[in-house]
Amino acid sequence: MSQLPKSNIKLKASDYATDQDVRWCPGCGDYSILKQVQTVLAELGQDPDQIAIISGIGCSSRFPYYMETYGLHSIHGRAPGIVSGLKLANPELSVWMVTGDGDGLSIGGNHMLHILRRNFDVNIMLFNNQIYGLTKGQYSPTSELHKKTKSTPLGSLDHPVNPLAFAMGSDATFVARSMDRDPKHLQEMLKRSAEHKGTSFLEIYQNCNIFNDGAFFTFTDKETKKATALFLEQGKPLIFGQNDELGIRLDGYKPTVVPLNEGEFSADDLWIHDEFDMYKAQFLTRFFDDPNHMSEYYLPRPFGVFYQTNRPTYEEMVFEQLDIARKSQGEGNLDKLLAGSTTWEIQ
Amino acid sequence: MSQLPKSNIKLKASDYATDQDVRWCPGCGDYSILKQVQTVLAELGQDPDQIAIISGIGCSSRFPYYMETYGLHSIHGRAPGIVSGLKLANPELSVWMVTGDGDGLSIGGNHMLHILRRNFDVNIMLFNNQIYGLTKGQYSPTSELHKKTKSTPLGSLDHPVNPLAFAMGSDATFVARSMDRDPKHLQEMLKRSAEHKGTSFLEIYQNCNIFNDGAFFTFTDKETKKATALFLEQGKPLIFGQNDELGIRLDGYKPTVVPLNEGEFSADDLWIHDEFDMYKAQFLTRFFDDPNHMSEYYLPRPFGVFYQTNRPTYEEMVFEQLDIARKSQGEGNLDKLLAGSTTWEIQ
Amino acid sequence: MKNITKSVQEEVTIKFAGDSGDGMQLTGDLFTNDTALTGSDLATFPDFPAEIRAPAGTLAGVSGFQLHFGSKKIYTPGDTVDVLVAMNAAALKTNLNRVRAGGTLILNEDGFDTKNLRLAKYEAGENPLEDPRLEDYEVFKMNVTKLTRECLKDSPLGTKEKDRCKNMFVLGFLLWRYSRSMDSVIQFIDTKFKGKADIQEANLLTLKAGYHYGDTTETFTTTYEVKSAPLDKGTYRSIMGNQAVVYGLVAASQKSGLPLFYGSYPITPASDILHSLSALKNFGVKTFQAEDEIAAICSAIGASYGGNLAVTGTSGPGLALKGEAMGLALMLELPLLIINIQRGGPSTGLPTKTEQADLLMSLYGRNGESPIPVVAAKSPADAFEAAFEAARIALQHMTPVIFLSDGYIANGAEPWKFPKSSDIPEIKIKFAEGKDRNDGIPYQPYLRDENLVRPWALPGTPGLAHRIGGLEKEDITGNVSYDPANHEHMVKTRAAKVEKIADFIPEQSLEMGVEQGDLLILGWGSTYGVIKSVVNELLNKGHQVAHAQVRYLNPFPKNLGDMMRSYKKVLIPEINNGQLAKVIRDKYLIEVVQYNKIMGIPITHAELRDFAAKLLGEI
Amino acid sequence: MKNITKSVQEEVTIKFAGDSGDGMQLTGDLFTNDTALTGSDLATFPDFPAEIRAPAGTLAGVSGFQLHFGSKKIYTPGDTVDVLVAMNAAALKTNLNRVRAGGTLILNEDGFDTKNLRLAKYEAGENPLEDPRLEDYEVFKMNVTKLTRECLKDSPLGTKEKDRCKNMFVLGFLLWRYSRSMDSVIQFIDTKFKGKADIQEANLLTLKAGYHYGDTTETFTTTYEVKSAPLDKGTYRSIMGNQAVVYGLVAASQKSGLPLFYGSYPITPASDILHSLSALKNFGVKTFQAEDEIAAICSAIGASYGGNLAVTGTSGPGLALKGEAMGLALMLELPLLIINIQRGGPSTGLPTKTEQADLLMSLYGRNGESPIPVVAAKSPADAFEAAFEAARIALQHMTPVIFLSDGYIANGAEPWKFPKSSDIPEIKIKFAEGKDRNDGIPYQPYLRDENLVRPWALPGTPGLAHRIGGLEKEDITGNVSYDPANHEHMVKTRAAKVEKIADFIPEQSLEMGVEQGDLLILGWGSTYGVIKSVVNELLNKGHQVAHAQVRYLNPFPKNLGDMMRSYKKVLIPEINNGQLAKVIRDKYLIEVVQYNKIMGIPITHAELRDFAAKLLGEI
Ligand SMILES: Cc1ncc(C[n+]2csc(CCOP(=O)(O)OP(=O)(O)O)c2C)c(N)n1
Ligand SMILES: Cc1ncc(C[n+]2csc(CCOP(=O)(O)OP(=O)(O)O)c2C)c(N)n1
Ligand code: SF4
Ligand code: SF4
Ligand SMILES: [Mg+2]
Ligand SMILES: [Mg+2]
Repeated sequence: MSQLPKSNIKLKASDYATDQDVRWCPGCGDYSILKQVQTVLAELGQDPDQIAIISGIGCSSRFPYYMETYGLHSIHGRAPGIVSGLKLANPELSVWMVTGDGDGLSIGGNHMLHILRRNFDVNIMLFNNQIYGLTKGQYSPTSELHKKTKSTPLGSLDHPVNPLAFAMGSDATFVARSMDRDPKHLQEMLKRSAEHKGTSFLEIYQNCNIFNDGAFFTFTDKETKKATALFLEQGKPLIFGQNDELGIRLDGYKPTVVPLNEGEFSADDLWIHDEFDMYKAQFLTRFFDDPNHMSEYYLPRPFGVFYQTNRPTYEEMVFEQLDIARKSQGEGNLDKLLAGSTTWEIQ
Repeated sequence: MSQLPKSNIKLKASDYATDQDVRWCPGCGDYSILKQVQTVLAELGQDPDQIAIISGIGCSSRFPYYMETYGLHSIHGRAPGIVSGLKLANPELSVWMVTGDGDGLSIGGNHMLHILRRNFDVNIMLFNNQIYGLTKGQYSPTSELHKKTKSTPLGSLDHPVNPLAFAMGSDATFVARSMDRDPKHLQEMLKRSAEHKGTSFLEIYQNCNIFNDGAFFTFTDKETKKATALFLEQGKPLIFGQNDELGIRLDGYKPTVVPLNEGEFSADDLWIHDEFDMYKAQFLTRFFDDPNHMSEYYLPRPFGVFYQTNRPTYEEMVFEQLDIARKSQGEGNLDKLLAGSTTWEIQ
Repeated sequence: MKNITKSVQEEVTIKFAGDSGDGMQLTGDLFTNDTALTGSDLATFPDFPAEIRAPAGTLAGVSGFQLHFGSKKIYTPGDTVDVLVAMNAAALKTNLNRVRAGGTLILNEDGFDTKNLRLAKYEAGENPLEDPRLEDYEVFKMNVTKLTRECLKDSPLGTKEKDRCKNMFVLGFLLWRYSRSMDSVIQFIDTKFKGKADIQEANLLTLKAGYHYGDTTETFTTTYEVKSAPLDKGTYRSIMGNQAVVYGLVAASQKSGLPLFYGSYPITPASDILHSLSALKNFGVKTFQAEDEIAAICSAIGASYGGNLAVTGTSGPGLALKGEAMGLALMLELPLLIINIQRGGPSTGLPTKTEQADLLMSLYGRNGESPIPVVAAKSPADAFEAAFEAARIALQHMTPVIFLSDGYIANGAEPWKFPKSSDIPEIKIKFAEGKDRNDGIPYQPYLRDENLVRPWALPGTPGLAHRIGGLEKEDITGNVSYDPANHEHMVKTRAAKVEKIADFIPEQSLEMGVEQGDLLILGWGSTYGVIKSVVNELLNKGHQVAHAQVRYLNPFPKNLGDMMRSYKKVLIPEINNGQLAKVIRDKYLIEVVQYNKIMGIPITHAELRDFAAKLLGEI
Repeated sequence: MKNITKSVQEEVTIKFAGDSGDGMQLTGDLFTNDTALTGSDLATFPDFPAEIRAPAGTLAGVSGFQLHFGSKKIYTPGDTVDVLVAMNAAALKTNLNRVRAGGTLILNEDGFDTKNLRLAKYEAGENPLEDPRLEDYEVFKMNVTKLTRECLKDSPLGTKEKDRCKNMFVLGFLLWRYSRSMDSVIQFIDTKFKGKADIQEANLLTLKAGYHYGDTTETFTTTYEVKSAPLDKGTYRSIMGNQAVVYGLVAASQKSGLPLFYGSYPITPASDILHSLSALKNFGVKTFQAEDEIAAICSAIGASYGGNLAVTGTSGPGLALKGEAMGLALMLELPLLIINIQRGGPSTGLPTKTEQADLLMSLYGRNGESPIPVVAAKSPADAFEAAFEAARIALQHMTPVIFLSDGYIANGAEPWKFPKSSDIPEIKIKFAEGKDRNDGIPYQPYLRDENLVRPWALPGTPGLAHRIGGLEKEDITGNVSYDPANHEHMVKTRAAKVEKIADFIPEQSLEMGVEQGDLLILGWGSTYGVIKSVVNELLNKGHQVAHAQVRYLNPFPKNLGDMMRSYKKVLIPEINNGQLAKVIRDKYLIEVVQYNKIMGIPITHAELRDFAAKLLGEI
């Protein structure tokens, strides 16, 4: 969301923390996300009393309890509905929604589709750990195919959801990805989400060190990160690799990885990132190769803002209609309403 | 679905019709769809006793009552769940699912996402009339923005769902569009759906002459059809226009309409349709300009098979795992199971 | 000039029946409004065909509108029909059995051609117009279609449009027959078709043609008059149940000073509430058509959290989906009004038919110990006050409340002596007040007042930042708590809080009858009219009976038990299999007598009277 | 060689408490299995921390396992603890209040360092080990961590891994203390860690170290023995409730010859059923983890339509979501088993705690008149037969059936004299047989047999093509019907069909006690153990009491009413606010006495005995 209710006194990240002891497993990626959110809110100077954090159910959805703001820990998958109503009751609030890959894409998938297309002004953080954490380790809609979990001893059979492709297919107005283990990038993405007026969909790769440890290490670990993660920057060419020796070209309309150190290609030949280009964004969401089965020139996993566009927010339009109605029909009069068109007297 | 249970005796379209009088409004587009389905099933010679038609709730979902096959008229939005279980109980059946824009994309949107990604072998027909017919005319998720309906006297505010973009975002394995008023094309698409092994998602533009009359006439009416509708054919260039005078090019990675009668461009310069190319399919789903606000070179609305790919069906994989388990562990033995690992005697 | 005798009647039941396309609902509405203007009391009951429009002329396509009016108090739309207007063969076939012997049939002969007869599933050659059984009735045949076209021969309209005026011909005729003027209808036509001169003209012409047809045609020698009824003094209007709910909600919004939020997903027969509210944006009403019922109720919970008067509305299948979220609202202790316009169940059941289907689900349809107040409307007009009351309870007691109506109330109409807005009581609300967030005193969202009600602290209020959710909360602080004793305390407190509402609702009163005696007929919801008319008759016959209609179904009024014990027998008639009876037996251990009709249609006066009479005989 | 006296005890309750990471559940399980092998009777009760793992050492992180065993019949996990094993300060703090005065505390001193004390929220300086209150107990302190590391000093394992063996030390010590051999545990270790030589070795070493620690350390001068209990002859195993459900379903599948389909969405405490079933693919079991509870039940409906034994499983919040689909199954009259492992409500409530939360929702939580049979398990072992019965009723009566268990049964364990598969009765099923589709006779899917059961006609059967759905159906043909009389007939028929099931279930029997007398304690579900132990005691004291536990909650056994009327008073203890009591009052108009505990934990023997005794005093 854009209009940021400022707090008058300068606040520290710690001012956004509650006295409740945090109940996540030691080492859980959620801790880092919590910290970055608190840091960013402090930087943005958002008034804690003007913030509402709405979540569903899941480890991730415990988030509100740890934020010294208004918070509602609702029911499984239904946070978007609550957010929609809250925004229509009070559009001024800075509303953040916390959900998980199960909460937001399994039971809550439909509400996610509809809040994205309606474009309420809310910042959605989807903690993707590719597992059901709170219920102790069943596979989730984002789990990779053939994943062995408590509920799939011989491996899962469900083709995984590609959250960002789904978000694009739902005509989201802001689509981005970040990770728990890169505080700087995560903070940056949180700020970008906050600045976007409309529904921001931010997928955050989050490590569940108990039930799905290391799911994203290929992308988040210093060792491999540079070779597997592609950081998107507006107006910059798509370059990655241990020593930035690889780039992405659109050859025809097929994205291909090209070496930059063999003379054949240079940065100028590469695809320039444009977060306002829906077609390119659709391509980028398809950079989704399974890191466990890398071919030599496999496509890196992008991080950053894939796409953003401006559409009026749903609540804006609703209040606009209320004004129009008042202007054209005049403020409603209860007596007139009750009387209706035809009345008669009994003497 | 591919394996088509053949009926031994040759059947006519009428053999697939029940004795129930059809309760759709006179002139409803559903009649044509019903007729084409019966015709195609007869042509394919599918044994009516091997067919199950599952629907949700809506005018469209009354479909099973008019088909002399097995049929289940379930509850609103939930047909995909029923289909999934039925397919796992009896994968041999030819299962057809009928749903509407409200049934399948409003209340049923989440189930739609998940059945598409799981890829059960079923043929989904989504009757899109951009309205809630059965409940007498509220706007639906596919209604155009600002639509005035019973529930939106000042116009709807919801950015409409793009059903095929949603299907692509859900990683569907077969994505196509047809219309009620083009029997030949509709029959063709129904056959293609039937032939595809996996979940076929076929959107059918259907006229609700009572609550949303003419919603698609720009695309379906002889007058305007050629100028506004683009019929996709595998391996053929994208050409349309009253006299086929227009074509589509991918200029860089932006689809643009070019004239073919001004010497500058010829058919050879055009985008060749390839239904196996996911990137191109994603482009095509974005040919979604509002026909009410056509610019000169506005993108036509594509009809035909946008995309198809082969993935093992969910039920195949499930039964495969059962076999693997039986082979590796041997057929389950109830006495062994009940006894477990540790037992003791009480004398 | 033929001479015409005028006969005065005490009451009449007219049924307008025709094809969905024949505009019988409009005809009924207009005749009803005109009847209301004469000061007669009245009750109406439309019966639509099943949702999907069947092809014209078929039995499934018949649409009916029944009006019962009289110069005495009218409680029901009438068991049997005195005058049947049938626009085609199907309409006659489906309704003839409802007409009393000796009743009047007004038939549109043009609706009985071979095509119509075939569609109405008459055997080839069989023609009801020649049916000897018609001799038991006074039959008037007229060629409405032909006559309409004739009188419009000079109109520029096409035949299809001309034929649409048919119903005006019938209406005109009936206005004449019941000694009315055409004024109210003319006024309607003028406003309705303003700007469409041709159509306006055509309707007027046809109306007058019908009126004069009666006047001039020799066959009609009698007109009738029904005088005004002894209604209380005051200004009246005609009202339908769903409309009354809408007004009740808007009134609650204005009287509480809270913006009204309505989150809903369309479903028969509740959709009209969404439609009407969406047209009241100048009252600041926000309507949100959600993607499903779960999103709808959750949006209402969010709006309530944000400080609106939050309402969600649906019918049975939708209510079944809202159970989990109702539990959340109950745990959050936020005000929320859940409107359920009941229809025939189970499952999709009979969507267009009425049934008191969901009392038990309303009371028990959630996981865990989850008491929720339930309020029911008893008639179209009563739905206004009942909805207002339900909203008041939700707001003042910080709880979800379920409001029950049904298809019969929703679509039925009756005269309503509507209140002046200045006479409607305020609903006092106070939100928790802000404080300095650095005063070191943590805010306590679950600290209750003497009525066990917790404060309503809106996000955005300085210094009150706090967290709530669906996990069990610690008393006072609202923190998550797994403490055993706290859980029991909270379960009992939530129950006690709902029980306490009994202190803030009126005691149960009698609609009519003796304070103690042989038989109390106890009802809830839409059985009101029929019970009242039956008890009225029984009282006149000198029986020791009484009638009470329960509006507050949870908690019950404190005196309900004692009231029931003042009678030898308690009879509970319900349009279900005995749901209130269950609850009464459980709560009061009273052996009540049930009368149940589960046919998707109201109980008739005769049915209930005969049953009650028999019961009285046994005492 | 020190001399050791052995004392024989009749019963002991041991509680193992430690950090989630300390492996107390495993220790408990292993000691339980070894206890079972001695032939003692036993009951266990694990209490986990709330779902999310709290940081090590905190109060929220404490995980406990309680075992009650004896040489007599054991009905409950024990009210008070005789021996508490506490691995750290938090474990001691949260459990001390449960230990009887004079009880034994076995404390791991290494779990009481300053960090642990701080995490356990002890005041700075305060040390429970020095707490004078400990003088009321027999206290043994041992440095389990240190001792473990010592005995593993030569092991190649890292400290973290070594410390994981801690629990083996404690286990070894207890085996010694209760005069057991180490065989069963050694066998477990060997199989469990097969291939992981180092870990296997380490666990063995630590186990033995613990065992010999008792043997050699001077402080321990007594060992104890609990002899075998008078259980019926036969072969036994230890079983947990959720496991028993799984076996019951598989048995029903094998005995009906139908493949088992389980559609579910994970939820505590039901998830384990999904987990176990997903591992039984070689039994042809198909598990489907759906996207939500609605899809889960719908997939089961689809599987049932296709001819499988279809089951869906969940807990309260999930059941609330399934209401609409249950109504569909009821309308379709297809067999469907709905498993509900109850937990603390309302809303998300207390996910890991037990409660008899959902009886009313199970009976009434659907729109319209929608009767569904309900069957409840009374103990972990009983869950096998109860689940089998529920499946049988669903299949043979073509109806959805709700099976109720709860967190206490689900995770509790007891010895089970398991049946031979050959002794389990067949479940006879016959599908409708195919016919020539051109014989001109339309198939009649709603033509019922003498038990009002309709045929099960599978898609794919030649000649039986037909349509079913959620709209009201015409009797016999199954066509959509809006006919009033038909609707009432179908509503009553669906009700009668469920009532008829009473002819196919056993009459209600007494668990123990007098055929008629002063007090009947009537229970359902997990109150079984405590009621039995209380009635047992009261009988021994010569009271005229009896115990009945209702398995079939809808319909009730035919003799239940008469049974209740044979006693002066009927007491219904429930872990809820009185849900069965409501139903009994409604159905039998009997003024029952309630005893309700709503704390997420079982009723204790003392609590119920005292209440019952008082009640008997008043008679
Ligand atoms: C209606 C309902 N169904 C199921 C559950 C059980 N449940 C709680 S959280 C959860 C999924 C958690 O996964 P995710 O959303 O990925 O969150 P995470 O714990 O991984 O952060 C489930 C199935 C519930 N609480 N409510
Ligand atoms: C749970 C539930 N909610 C709402 C309804 C009411 N309802 C029936 S059909 C329908 C939408 C129909 O629209 P669509 O799916 O587009 O089908 P169409 O009638 O246009 O073919 C609705 C809201 C219902 N039957 N059940
Ligand atoms: S289970 Fe996984 S996601 Fe949940 S708190 Fe623990 S580490 Fe984090
Ligand atoms: S309402 Fe519309 S969609 Fe429904 S049957 Fe009539 S024309 Fe067809
Ligand atoms: Mg997750
Ligand atoms: Mg539609």
